Amino acid sequence: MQVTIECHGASQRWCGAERFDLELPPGATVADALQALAARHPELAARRATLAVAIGEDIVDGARRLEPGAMLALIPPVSGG
Amino acid sequence: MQVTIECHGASQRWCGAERFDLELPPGATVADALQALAARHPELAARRATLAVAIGEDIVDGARRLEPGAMLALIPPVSGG
Amino acid sequence: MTPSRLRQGALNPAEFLGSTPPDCGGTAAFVGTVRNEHDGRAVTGIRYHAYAPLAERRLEQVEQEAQRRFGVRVRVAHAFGELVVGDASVVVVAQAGHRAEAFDACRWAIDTIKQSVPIWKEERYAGGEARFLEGTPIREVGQA
Amino acid sequence: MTPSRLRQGALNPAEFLGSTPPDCGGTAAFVGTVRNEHDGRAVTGIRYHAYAPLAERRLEQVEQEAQRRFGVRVRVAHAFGELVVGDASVVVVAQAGHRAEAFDACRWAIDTIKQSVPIWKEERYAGGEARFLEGTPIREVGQA
Repeated sequence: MQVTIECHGASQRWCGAERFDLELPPGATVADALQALAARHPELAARRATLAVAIGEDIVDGARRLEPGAMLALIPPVSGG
Repeated sequence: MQVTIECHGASQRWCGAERFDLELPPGATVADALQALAARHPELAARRATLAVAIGEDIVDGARRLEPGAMLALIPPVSGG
Repeated sequence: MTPSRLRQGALNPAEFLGSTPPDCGGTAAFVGTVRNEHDGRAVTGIRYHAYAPLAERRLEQVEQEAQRRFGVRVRVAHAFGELVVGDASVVVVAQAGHRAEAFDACRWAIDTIKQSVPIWKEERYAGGEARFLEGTPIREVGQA
Repeated sequence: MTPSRLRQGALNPAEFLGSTPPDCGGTAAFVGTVRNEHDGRAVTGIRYHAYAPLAERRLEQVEQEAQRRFGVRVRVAHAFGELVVGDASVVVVAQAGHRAEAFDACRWAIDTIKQSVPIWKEERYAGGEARFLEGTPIREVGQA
């Protein structure tokens, strides 16, 4: 199945794009998606512990199972204000 | 000699006027002026410990000797803000 | 010429938030307004009395001492005369590099104004009565 | 309809100081502006990025949680997009009966915005370079 990754803040640099699609096996979780991204993007892998993922208005945890077509927003450490 | 008393805040109520002249012996001090006021105005006498006196831009202490025609501003506890 | 820090009638807080210097990252501001209630009584307005020569000087000293203590640019202003509920009676604006100093300086300045500036509140109540509030004996600006 | 709390371009702080409710005696405000310097480098501007769906919600939660904790009405707004030196990026206004709660709520709200709202600073430097700042891992609004 396919999901979309939306990269915010510095995660745009780590992944080299603001938005792209990611192919995952059916039944994959948020953690699986992060694992797949970390395997391709070493800068993201190094910062994985500080990275959150949002779907819509919610921060989701690694166990969340993904729907096909889901949009995952990568939320690196924030610096507003 | 004569000095002028300017009453601010609640001291207007204690003295029953906003401004009036006060007759003092030559060489009188700020403390003498307050003593004369306290003798006439019991409400002021009761609050004398919390009352300050200003001449122009300065708070003055009791030992300050008065010039004839001096203007003494009575400064009761303040409540700005 | 710097506008007076002691002004007749309600203040306009927006006037003090106009522009920030380029090295300012944080502005903390305080605006005091006339409330409709005090100690359970309905308040319709407050008349602020001031001893102007010393009040002006003390307000200026508050700005200078805040700058000295916190390294922060502070502007203060206080109203005198008749104010009604909702009117702004005092404004403090502290512009700093970072927010911690801005907050500290702003809070120090308003606390100091209340203790060191010869201004008095005469509250007006719904029934028509008026009363000077109890205050605090005046202190020097630098005095703890 | 309430205007959005997340807005494109510099904020106008005066907009948030318009009127105070009659039971408000103290308004504390904080305005964050773009500085011309950071870590010794000359800054020309900051591009603020936001993840809008969550940022809007979190800004609203900051207002609600401030009200719950401090009993104070708080309004917050944050800019996104390109800002230049001197532009206002964030505004917090806390209206309370008295100044202590107003300051506490205002300070809590700006501290919480910086930790809980998905917004990122991309600083632009005099030489033309740009860089995302290091931040802090995002937290829930209520989290200490």
